[in-house]
Formats: sequence, structure tokens, C-alpha cells
Amino acid sequence: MMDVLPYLVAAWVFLVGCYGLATSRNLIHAVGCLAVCQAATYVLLLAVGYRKGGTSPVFADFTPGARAVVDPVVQALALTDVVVGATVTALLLALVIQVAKRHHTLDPDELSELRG
Amino acid sequence: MNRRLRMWVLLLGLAGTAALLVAAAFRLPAFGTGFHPYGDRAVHEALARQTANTVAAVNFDQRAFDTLGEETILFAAVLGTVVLLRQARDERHVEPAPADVAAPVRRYALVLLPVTLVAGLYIVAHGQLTPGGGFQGGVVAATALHLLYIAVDYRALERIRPLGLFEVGDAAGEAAYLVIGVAGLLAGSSYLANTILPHGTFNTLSSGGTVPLLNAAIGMEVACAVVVLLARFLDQAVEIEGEGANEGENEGEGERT
Amino acid sequence: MNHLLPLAVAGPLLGAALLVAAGRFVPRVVAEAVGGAVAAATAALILYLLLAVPSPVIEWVGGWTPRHGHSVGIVLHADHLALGMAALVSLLVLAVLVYSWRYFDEPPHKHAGSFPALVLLFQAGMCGFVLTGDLFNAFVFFELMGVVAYALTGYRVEAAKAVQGGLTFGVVNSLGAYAMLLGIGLLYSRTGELAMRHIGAGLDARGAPDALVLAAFVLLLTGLLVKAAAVPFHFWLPDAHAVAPTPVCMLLSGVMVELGVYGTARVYWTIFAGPGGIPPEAVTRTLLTFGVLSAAVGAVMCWYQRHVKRLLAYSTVAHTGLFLIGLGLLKPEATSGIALYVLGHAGVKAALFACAGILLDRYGSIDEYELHGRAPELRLTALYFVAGGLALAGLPPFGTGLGKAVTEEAAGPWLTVVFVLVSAVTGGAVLRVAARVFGGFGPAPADDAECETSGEREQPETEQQLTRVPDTMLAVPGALLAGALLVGVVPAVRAAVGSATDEAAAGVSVIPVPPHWPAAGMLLGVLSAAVAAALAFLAVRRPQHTRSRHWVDPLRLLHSGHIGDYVAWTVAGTALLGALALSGVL
Amino acid sequence: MADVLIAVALLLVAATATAAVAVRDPARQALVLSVLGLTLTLLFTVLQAPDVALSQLAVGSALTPLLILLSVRKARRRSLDQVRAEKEAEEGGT
Repeated sequence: MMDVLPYLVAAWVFLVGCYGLATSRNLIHAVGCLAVCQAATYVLLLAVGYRKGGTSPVFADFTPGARAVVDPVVQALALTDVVVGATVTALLLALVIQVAKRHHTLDPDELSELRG
Repeated sequence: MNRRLRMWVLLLGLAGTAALLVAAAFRLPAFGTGFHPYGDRAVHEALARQTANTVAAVNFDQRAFDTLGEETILFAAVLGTVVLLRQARDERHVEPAPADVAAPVRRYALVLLPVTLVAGLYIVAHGQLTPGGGFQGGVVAATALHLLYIAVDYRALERIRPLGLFEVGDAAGEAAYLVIGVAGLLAGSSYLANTILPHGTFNTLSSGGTVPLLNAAIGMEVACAVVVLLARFLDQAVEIEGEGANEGENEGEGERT
Repeated sequence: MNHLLPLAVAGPLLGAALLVAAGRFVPRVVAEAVGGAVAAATAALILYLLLAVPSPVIEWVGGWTPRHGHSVGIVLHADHLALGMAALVSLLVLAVLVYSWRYFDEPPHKHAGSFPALVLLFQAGMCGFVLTGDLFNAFVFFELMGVVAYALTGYRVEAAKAVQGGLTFGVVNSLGAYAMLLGIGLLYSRTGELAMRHIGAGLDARGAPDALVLAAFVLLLTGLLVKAAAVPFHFWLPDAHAVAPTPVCMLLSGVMVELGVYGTARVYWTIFAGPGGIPPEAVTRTLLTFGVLSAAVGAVMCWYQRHVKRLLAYSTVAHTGLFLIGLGLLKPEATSGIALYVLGHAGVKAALFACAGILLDRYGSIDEYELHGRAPELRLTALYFVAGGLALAGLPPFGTGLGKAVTEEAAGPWLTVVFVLVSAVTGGAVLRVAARVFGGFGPAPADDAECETSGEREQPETEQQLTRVPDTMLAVPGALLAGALLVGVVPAVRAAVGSATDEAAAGVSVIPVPPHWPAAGMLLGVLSAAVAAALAFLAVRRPQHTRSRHWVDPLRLLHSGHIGDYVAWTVAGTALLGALALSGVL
Repeated sequence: MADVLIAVALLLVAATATAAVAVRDPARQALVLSVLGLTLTLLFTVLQAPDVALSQLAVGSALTPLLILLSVRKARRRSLDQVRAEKEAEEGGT
């Protein structure tokens, strides 16, 4: 079970985020759900890079070669991903604030100016 | 589209996607057993260049171009937020009222402020050695300033937060990263090459060639960017009022000092 | 190898940083001039690399040239196709900066440089995306284009529709990007590499594809097709393009959406085309299905619009569908054809948006019904609009006509019918607008705003409603249309595009002769232009009367502007992709 | 032992992610997202990724929830303004 559990958790988090996004009744909540979707990508990346018995790839406290380390590349990718996620969230929230101002609602059901 | 139809489309889609992801999960290498040719090479090259924190080596040396893109996304998002949350013509500024802060809270926050600031700078400076680096340190340092909001009030925060300067700092951090990249090019190697400085001694503060420099550039950009970002959101939440509270039409042109 | 290549990305970024830092001190004219100069310099660099350096230009950023065939760095793989796209991006950015010269009302207080800075960031993101040969790096630039595009779409914060469109765009595209990243994670787990070529080699080394390869393919394509606005991932596009500032629309429709198609092509050719990837039959079935669906939905929705920018947006959906069909055929001739088509379309569509912008800023409306007969004095704009409509319909000798003809020749009779019909309907819709707005032909249509977005009472984007159209705004669409014409008539362009696509798709199959004007294709081009004109004529003569029910109403109701709906369709689209490609791995 | 820790952290992540979606009030969701940030930090730590854990701590459990709370506050203020504006807007027609 442990062999696939991390991957299944990543899949679950992504899907549950999508579900929340599609059924959300509040745009701020929707942006939060998008952040949940993104959490799935961190989990997947780091799970892929993990190595049983490996330590973190930082050699400040032990000599190189002494122990196996986990994959530093996925960690770098996840780091980038965290930053990207935070900035996208910020930008979307800025747009949400403007939507709230201009439409006087945050309920997607009431935003019906763009259709057809 | 009515709610029921949306639900059907969604559930159908989720079921299909779930089947796909689960099938893939069982074909992935068992957790903790994958093989990592790139990762192994990255560790090897990081050590060859005297960078103890291999994640920093990947971020600021081997895949420095990714980090350039990442910082640019941050830069763009902050610029976008500044543009999107600008004071519209039908809005005006109101001065927030000074707030009373309980004495213990004030003391706690004021003690924490310098500690957090120093912690942030420490995290930036040791990026190539220990976990952390420009990004994490920058965020911590930027958060430190906002303890002032908790400790005193919004106006105190505004006094020590010359926004214009932080916006320039944000751009300067981005520019510094780009210019360090060009330096590699001018030195006869290629863009963002980590060959213009000696790589130093393993596990010391000056090791890693340009890694600490890029780290510092990022630290500066991130700290400034987060301050600007939070300032825009705070402005909206605390200061800017819409036409609803605005009695006269032309009060909206309120200039900020 | 050429060390200057990364500057195609770094140059505009440096310009943007400069504009933000100095934007508060310099007057607007200086900021806009600096923006234009940086964009022009980047375009010059890219053209130099395209024309003077032998292809492909490969550069390992940071000097991480591979040792023993392996590297830890990021590779920029700039073959002529990539450089050609980058050149198209840069030239269009330049055109947009000229068009928007002193365009906006007023820049945000103390931030005179923010619009040109955002456009330069957009340019850097798009150039980075086309040039990179590293999958994760492609994701980073994909996100960069996205972030900038959301901000630009919502740029006019006082317009209620603009911020809503920007938000929808942002949410759907971000979701696509995260799906793409999951796909990258899956591929990394299988191959342990990030350079696209090495991933492809890694997959091939493992033999036949399995569920993991399928899932990775589907997730990557989800992200890219969201960007390419293929049905059913397309809902964000009309919402965003109808409301974004006109200069931004020119970039979004002219080239950003096409980069989704480009990314799909690149990912397929480099990663999934080998024996370890997805078999060609499955890819063809998938792309043709999505292509035909997009072309049909786009064309129908385009015809039934009265909001001119939204109409143009749907025509982009339709044409992107045609591009996907051409790509999905996996034939070198078809690939060359759509490359030409993309080039011509970029010029024509950007010019049409530019004309729509002129209408909006001159009359404060972008609604076909409201503008009926109001713009007879804009002769040159009318000329551009008609030329654009005919070019969209595929009239020779425009580049769009050439691309369409070349692709049709490879596509076989049934798909040719799709090409002719779709281009005729979209071109006809544009001609109909031209006839009503500039010519004032036909009776004024009755107003039935039951389930549609009208374009009445829009705020002009310029300082005041224009009384005279500035020369820059008139020169740009002219130049763009001339560019689209050159693609069709200059044989050297044809030959260059042909060899560039052959080189890029070399894995798929080998070939032959440079594309030429096929006789049958020319006739079909004339035919679709004639059908377009006839459709426009009939529509103007017999305006749609107010009807309570109409056969397209259900389709129109799907375009509800509701984020939840769009996300549901995106997830469903992912499942559909999986279902279509499934047989490839069984 | 490591496996047990990882499994626990994973399940915590899955549970908080579900909760973050299920909590429909955005202000409360911000708090749940903050907890999600913490559980992710825990997970990244046991997965031997201290760098990512540190970023996640700074961003996921502090910055993002804070931005969400500020947006909520702004939106709420809007709706209060709105009540007052409603009457005036009637004749003005915004």
C-alpha cells in the first residue's frame, strides 16, 4: 500500500480541489480550491523524488557520499512551484477584489454578464 | 447551464480523470524506489562546485534559468497586482483610525520584529549551505515589517514602508539577477554561467560562486515584492473606499502622500 | 551553439525591470518609447538568429554543455520553427506597442511604464516558451505568459466585464497549468529527466507505452489545449478576449492561443512520437476529434455574435480547431500548411482586432446592431475589415489562403469540407459586420438580447472618445494585413516555413517539396470567400428576427460565464482526451 | 518508522485538503488552508525536503491565508458600503 499511497493522495487532492472549484459558491473560496489543486503537484513531485533511507540533499552536516540523498531536482522544481502558486493566488485574489467591487457579488451564479 | 447538468459533466469528468490517475499511480515506480539519473548528476555537479546545499545549486546554478522565470512570475504578479488594485477613479482614500493595541501584544511584536528580520537575512545569506535561501528569507524578512502593523497600527507601518522604494527594490532585484546572468555571458562563457567567481571552499559562506549573489538578488526581490503585494491588499482592505461610501463624485482623485 | 540566444528572453525582462524601476520618474512618452525599443531590439536579435545562424541553435544556459551525452542544465533548442514563432511573437508585440502608443486613458498613478512593462514580460514569456527544450522550463514560461495575460486582461479595472473575464481566464488556465505539471511529474518519475529529448529517449528505451505514459500525455495536453482553447477547454477565451484591452486581444488571439498548438506539436514530436510514446493513430484520432469539435463550435458561435470582439474571439476558436486538425493529420505537408496558416492568421486576426478597437474608441460601442450604419466615414478601416474578412475566409493570395490550401491538399475530401465551411462562416461573419457597420446595408436588426453578450455602452479604452483616428492605429492593421499578404505571395517565406516544419517534425516522417499554391486549393479559397460574401449578403438582407427559440440556443447557453461550468468542462475534457487516446496503450 | 510518519502526514494532507474544499466560508477556509500548509510542511520535512518545507511554511501557512483574509475583509466592507449606496444608486443608475 505504501508503494502507491503518496501518488493516490496526490490524485485525491487534485480531484477534490477540482470538485471544490466547480461547485464553489464564492470566488474567494474558488481561489482557495485552486491552491488545493496545486498542493497535489507538490505532493506528487516530492513523492517521485523520495528515496527510501535517503536524507535531505544538504551536505552542511555530513560528508558527501556518506549516505544516500533524495533527489534534489524535484525539490528545486517544487520550490519553484510553491512560489508560482503563491503569486498566481495573489493575482487571482486581486482580480476577485475587483470583481467584488464591480459586480457587488462573489457568487458565480450571479455573474451572468458574459454569456452566449 | 443548470446545476444538475454541471454536476453530471463534472462527475463524469472526475470519474474519467480519477481512473486515469489511479491507473498511472500503479505504474509509477514504487514509492521510494525510483531511479534518478538527473538527481544523481545534480548532486555530483553541486559538490564539484562547492555548494553544500544541492537544492540551492540546482535552483541558482544548474537550473538558474528556471529560477529566473520563477522570479519573473513573482515580479509580473506584483506588477499586475499593483495595476489591478490601483485606486480607481470612483474610489477614495480614507485614513484608518489609530488603533489601541494591548501592551503585551505590542511588546511581543516589537521584540519579535528585529529577531524575525535578522532570521530572514540569515536564511538568505546561508542559502547555499543550509536549507533556505533568497525566497524563504525574503518572505520572512518582509513578514517582519508587518509585525509593526500588529504592534502599533497601520500608520506606523506606512511610515517605515516607503512603497516607491520597495517597488524600485523589487525591480532592482530582478534586474540584478539578469545582470549577473549577462556577466557570465560577457566573461566569455554563457548566460547565467557560474564561472565568473571562484567556487570557494566547501561549506563556507563564500562558497558556490555566483550562487550567493543570485540568492541575494532573489532575497531582495522577494522581500520587496511581498511588501508591495501585502501593501496593495492592505490598502484595499483598510484604506480604499468605493463609491458607496463616497458622497461627492470628484473626491475620488485623492492623492496619496 | 550561440550564447546570445538566452538574451531573447533576458532582454525584454531587463527592459521590463527598467520600466518598473524608472517608470515613476519618466514621462509616459519615454516609457512607451523604451518599451518599443526593447521589443524591436529583441525582434532584431531573433531575426538575426533566424536568418544568419544555421539551424538549430542549441544553447545550454549557464554553460552546462553535456558531457557524455548528459547535462544538468536547461537547454534552449531553437530550430527555425521555434525562432520563427519567436520572431512572430516579437513582431506582433512591436506592432501592439505601436498601436497602443498613447492609447490608454491614463497609466496607473506613478506607474507610467506598467503597460509596456507587462507587454515586454509577455513577450519574454512567449519567447521562452517557444525556445526552451526543457519540459519544466516550458511550464515556468507557460505560467509566466499566463500570469501576465490575466493581469493584462483585467487591466481596465473599472470595467466590470474585464475583471470577470480576467478571473475566468486565470482560474481555468491555472488549472490547466497544474494538470500539465502533474504530467511533468509523471514523466520525471518514469525517465528521471527533464530535457524533452531525453524524456522521449527514456520512454522509447522502456518499450511500449502504458497507463503512465497515457496519463502524462493527457495531462500535458490538457494544459496545452486549455491554452489553445480547444473545445471543451475553450470557454475562457471569448470571455477574456471580448473584454481585454484591444492591444492585448491582438496578442492573445494572434499568437498566444496558437502557442498552445505549437506546444502540443512540440511535446508530441519530441516526447511522444517514438515507440515508447503514443501511437500515431491514437494521436490523430484525438487531435482530429478536438479539432473538428472546436472548428464547428467556434464557427457556429462566431456567426451568432453581435459583440464584435467576441465574434472575433470565437473565430479564433474555430481557426485553432483547423490548426489542430492540420497538426493531427501528422503529415509533413499538413504541418507546413498550418504553420503558414498560423502566420497568416496572426496578421489577419490582429488587424481585425485593431479595427474593432478603432470602432470601440471612436463610437464607444462594439455592438454590431448598435453600430449599424454609423461608421461610413472610416473608409480605410472599412477596407481593412473587408480585406480581413476575405482573408479569414481563405481568399488567395493571403497567407491564410495559402495555409488553408496546402493543408486541405493533405487532408482529404471530408476534412476539406470542414475547412471550407469553417473559414467561410467565420469570414462571412466578419463581412456581415463590415457591411452593416461601415456600409449601413440592410435594415437595422431587431434587438433581442435574450441570451447573449451585447457590446453596447462600452467604455472607450482611450482617453476620450476619439474624434479622429490616430495614424498609428491605422498604420498597424495595414502593416499586419500586408504581412499576411506577403506570407502568401513571397515564395521564399513558403520555402522557409516548409523546411522549418520538416526539420522540427523530423521524427514523424521525411519529405520533400516546399509548399506551393495548389490549383484546387486556390479555387477552394475563392469558393469559400464567395460563400462568405454570400452568407454575409443573405444575413444583411434578411436580419434574424426576434425568435423565441433557435436551434443554437442550447449551445449558447453552455457559454454561461460561470466559472464552475468551465471547470467542469475542463475536467470532462481531460477525461475525453483520456478516452480518445486510450486505445493507443491497450 | 519513516514509512509510518510519511503515511500519517499523507493522510493528514488528504484530510485537510478535503476539509479546505468542504468549508464553504472563505474566512474559515483561509484557516483550514493554513492548517493544510502546516501539514504539507510536515510532509515535506519527513520527505527530507527542508527547503520546500520552509517555503511552504512561509507561503502556504502564512502568506496565502493572509491574502485570502484581506480579500474577504475587503469584500465584506464592500457589501456594507453597498447597503448604504443602494439607495443613492437608484436614481443615479451606475
